[in-house]
Amino acid sequence: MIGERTITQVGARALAVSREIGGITILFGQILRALLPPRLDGRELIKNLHKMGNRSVPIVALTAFFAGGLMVVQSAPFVQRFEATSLAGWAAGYAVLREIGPILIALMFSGRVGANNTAELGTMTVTEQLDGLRALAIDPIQYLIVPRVLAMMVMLVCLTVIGDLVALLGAAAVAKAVLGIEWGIMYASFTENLTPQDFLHGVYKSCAFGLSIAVTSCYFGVTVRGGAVGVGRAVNAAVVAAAVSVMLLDFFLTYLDV
Amino acid sequence: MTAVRTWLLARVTRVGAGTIAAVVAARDLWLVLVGTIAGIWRQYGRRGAPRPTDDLVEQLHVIGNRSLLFVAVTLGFIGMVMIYQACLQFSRSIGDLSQVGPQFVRLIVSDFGPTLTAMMLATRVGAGIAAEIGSMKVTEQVDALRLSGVLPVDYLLVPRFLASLVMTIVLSVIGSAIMYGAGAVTAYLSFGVNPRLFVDLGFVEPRHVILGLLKAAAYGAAIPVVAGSCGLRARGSSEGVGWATTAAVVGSSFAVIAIDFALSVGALWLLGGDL
Amino acid sequence: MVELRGVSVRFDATTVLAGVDLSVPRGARLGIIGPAAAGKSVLVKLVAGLVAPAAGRVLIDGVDVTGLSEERLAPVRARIGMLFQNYALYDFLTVEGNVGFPLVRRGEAAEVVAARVADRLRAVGLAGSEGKLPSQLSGGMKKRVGIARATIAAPELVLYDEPTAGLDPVTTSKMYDLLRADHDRSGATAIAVSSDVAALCGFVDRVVFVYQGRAHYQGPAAGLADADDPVVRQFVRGALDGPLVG
Amino acid sequence: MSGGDPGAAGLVVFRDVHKAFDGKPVLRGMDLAVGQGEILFIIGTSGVGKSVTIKHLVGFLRIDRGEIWFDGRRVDQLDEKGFYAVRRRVGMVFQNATLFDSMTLAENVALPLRKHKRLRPTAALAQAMGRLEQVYLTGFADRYPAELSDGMRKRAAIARTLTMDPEVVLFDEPTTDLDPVNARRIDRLIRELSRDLGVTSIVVSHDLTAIFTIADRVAFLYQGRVHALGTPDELRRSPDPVVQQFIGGHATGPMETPGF
Repeated sequence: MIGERTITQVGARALAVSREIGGITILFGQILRALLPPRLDGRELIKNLHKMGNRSVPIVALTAFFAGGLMVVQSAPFVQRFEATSLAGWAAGYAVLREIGPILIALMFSGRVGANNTAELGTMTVTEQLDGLRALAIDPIQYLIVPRVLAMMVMLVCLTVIGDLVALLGAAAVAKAVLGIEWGIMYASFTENLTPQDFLHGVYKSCAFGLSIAVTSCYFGVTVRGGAVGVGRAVNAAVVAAAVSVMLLDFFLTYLDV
Repeated sequence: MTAVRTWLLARVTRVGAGTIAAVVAARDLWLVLVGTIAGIWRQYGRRGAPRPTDDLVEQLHVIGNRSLLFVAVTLGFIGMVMIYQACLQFSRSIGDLSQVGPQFVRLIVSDFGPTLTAMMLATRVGAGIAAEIGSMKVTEQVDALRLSGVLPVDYLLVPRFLASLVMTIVLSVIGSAIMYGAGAVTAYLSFGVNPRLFVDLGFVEPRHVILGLLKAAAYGAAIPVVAGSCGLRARGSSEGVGWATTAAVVGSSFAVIAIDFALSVGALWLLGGDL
Repeated sequence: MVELRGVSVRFDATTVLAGVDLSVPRGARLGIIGPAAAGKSVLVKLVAGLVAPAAGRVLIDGVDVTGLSEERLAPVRARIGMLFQNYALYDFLTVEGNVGFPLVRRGEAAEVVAARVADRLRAVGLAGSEGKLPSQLSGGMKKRVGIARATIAAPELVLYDEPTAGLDPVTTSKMYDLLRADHDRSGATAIAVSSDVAALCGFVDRVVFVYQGRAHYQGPAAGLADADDPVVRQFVRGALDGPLVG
Repeated sequence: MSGGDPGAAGLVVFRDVHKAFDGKPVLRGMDLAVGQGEILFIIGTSGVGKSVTIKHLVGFLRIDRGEIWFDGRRVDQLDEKGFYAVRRRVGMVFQNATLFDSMTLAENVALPLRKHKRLRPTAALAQAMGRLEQVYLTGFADRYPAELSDGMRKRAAIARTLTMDPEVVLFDEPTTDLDPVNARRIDRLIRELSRDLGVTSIVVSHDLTAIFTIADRVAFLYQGRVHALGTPDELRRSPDPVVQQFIGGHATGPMETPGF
């Protein structure tokens, strides 16, 4: 039995979600408008590029290494059963470059950089630093948000490229350690089976992931209410929204691509 | 020369500081894990001890029921995408799509289902636990608990730990099923693979199921411990809570990947090609 | 009742307190004043065992409580109540749940708890707010709920960390009226930290001036503006010129 | 409505301002005019709408009904962009200073110079140092806000606001929760702004010492309206029991205290 209360709850939830989607869309529009004419605060951009990029290289590299290795482990039964060592390189490279790599790296990036960005903006919001900017007649969107969004897009693409290389390295290392496949064979397997399209597919996805992570994390940051508790909740909401949007975008981009 | 030396010194100092921080974090994790297990014993092991069943039920609801939709949506979409990509590749290289379903379900059961579910829970549940406990820490609510003679780990972490352990397993099963179902629909609609061919559990052996459940249990235990220790380490005010929540997302996501890697390699080593 | 002997506290590399000696007899009301970040809040948290000293001893009723485990501290803490600076109300519990929490965790019967909660809420003038959540209360109301929770278990010692921060003069003096009435009735020892020196001195009978990590000055609360210590005099009067650093 | 030009009545004019939050009225027909160069204190109990009042002037909150005039122009109907012009002339110092955590004091103060006066970073920093000197913070230019006391942060925030050469500065509880010495330091600064730079100050406060030391006029806000208005001496002599209770800080009296 579905009670009246359940329906009310579902309705309220749906309303809340659509309000948030609407808010994110509006923020996206404001960001686009702030880019015309492009008056960028160069200092903020460089600072954010440095901070966001540098900080996430280790965690992204580790994630990518494990992801590459895992794919080899998962394909091991095939490889051993059919003695198709060349398949190992293909499976690893393919899964890593096109799907697992970009998604896992985007999720880690959302946790490391996106969440951090939400926390930072959220803290600025609850301590009225954003109003402080407005009181100085400085537009927070132009000054704070736009550089962050650009930095996050650029950095996720860079990190995905780095991550792809590390993941292939991880795949080769695990193949050598677990399956005893020589480096050379793996390398040959990669070059034979992987096309630039596989690589590009992952990279252009990561561009879209970066944009959606950036906009959602900024949105939840600037809409924080209610002090320290609010900041925690906002970060939580931001990573959840980023995960959903990454999965949805992945779905649509995969179908559009072919 | 001096420039090089200063640079080197700075590097070494940074590595040293990083190592110390890592050791402190590891010690905290260990203490929280031990404390939680001791807390379970204190509350559920001894006869006559107060058992906060209300808290446990509430956490089961928060961690389980409230994550259901999120897990279902994300795993459904990723299932569709993975099958689409796999079918595309199989049709290009081998041309035989009958093997996609049976192989895919083996992978879901032993790895993708629990791992991707846990990755999602690491963001939702991990961040949630850290945000809650972290904001209680910085608003002195944890101190108020201590002053009332309540151990924060017992009161805050034990119910979340138990709930996460149970619910990660349950959600992994549900998530796997949804992923498989979504994959079957995609294979049928996009590549015309007969669902009867696709839904074939022939390759799934009990050991795959055991491995999957084992992984789910390990993730379910790791997420609240990582997130809880981050929350309890929060200091300052809102930026402290932000830090704790961020650290929890990264820490618990990474824990999932590391555990997955360790258990997968371990299983492969134990079982060889039969994994 | 409370005695600190050469207590030092360090957070990471910064020394907050460096050798504080302090003695509070039973039934006394002590005020702690001093410049911002002088370690006033840390001092009350030391007494409650919430902060561990790097050196020195904390004695409560002659018993050394330094370095006791949380479980061993519990019986000591059962005799202490504390109003936290940010109220520290449990945001997931109602006013009733918050006030009754210390009793519930001690396993008191529900009727006893309910009766005590009603009694305490009446005493702080909040009867009828039992079902509200902390987020629905004003700052002054939260502080009073905090006081009700701190005093529900009839503590022998109550610690107040900034009981009037952010309140206007009228509300401030209402708050101290309430504390005065409460302590006159219960006879409990009080230690209060506040940056509103004038208002605080109407409640406490002695003050400690914490300055540069030490208990720089101790004396009666009355006539503080004419104290023989020049730093205290400058601080209390709010004079711009003088020996006070920071 | 009434005839005549409301802007003539003062530099800043609030006329019949109403504001409610979630259906709960806070301001109920507030009228207030602030003259050029004066230090006007808005006082009253917590939750009476003091901060709300000044936030309307710079567009952080929107009034429900009424008019707000600044320098002969009506501002309450402006959009966010229109308010940027007002904010260049009306500075605001927030209760918790709102310095940017990631910048040193000097960088904080230099930010508006870089953004509005298009100064090069080095020139902006040099000017910022001058402003910091004005608020007695010369030695702390390279510190981060987290390393300083509340009082210092508030002074730095005042310096940052001054870089815009504002005609009006709004202070939201500038001395609340500061120790007596730091509170008097802020008082001295506000006085100097008015005396040396001719700045109009609107100060929201319930610090009685500050009111009786530096205020030119005091507006006592009660029940959503300006209940009493006059110089500190006039207020002290006021026969009104509510005013007497507030400025005496008495616990008992006819006054309603929604914040308690």
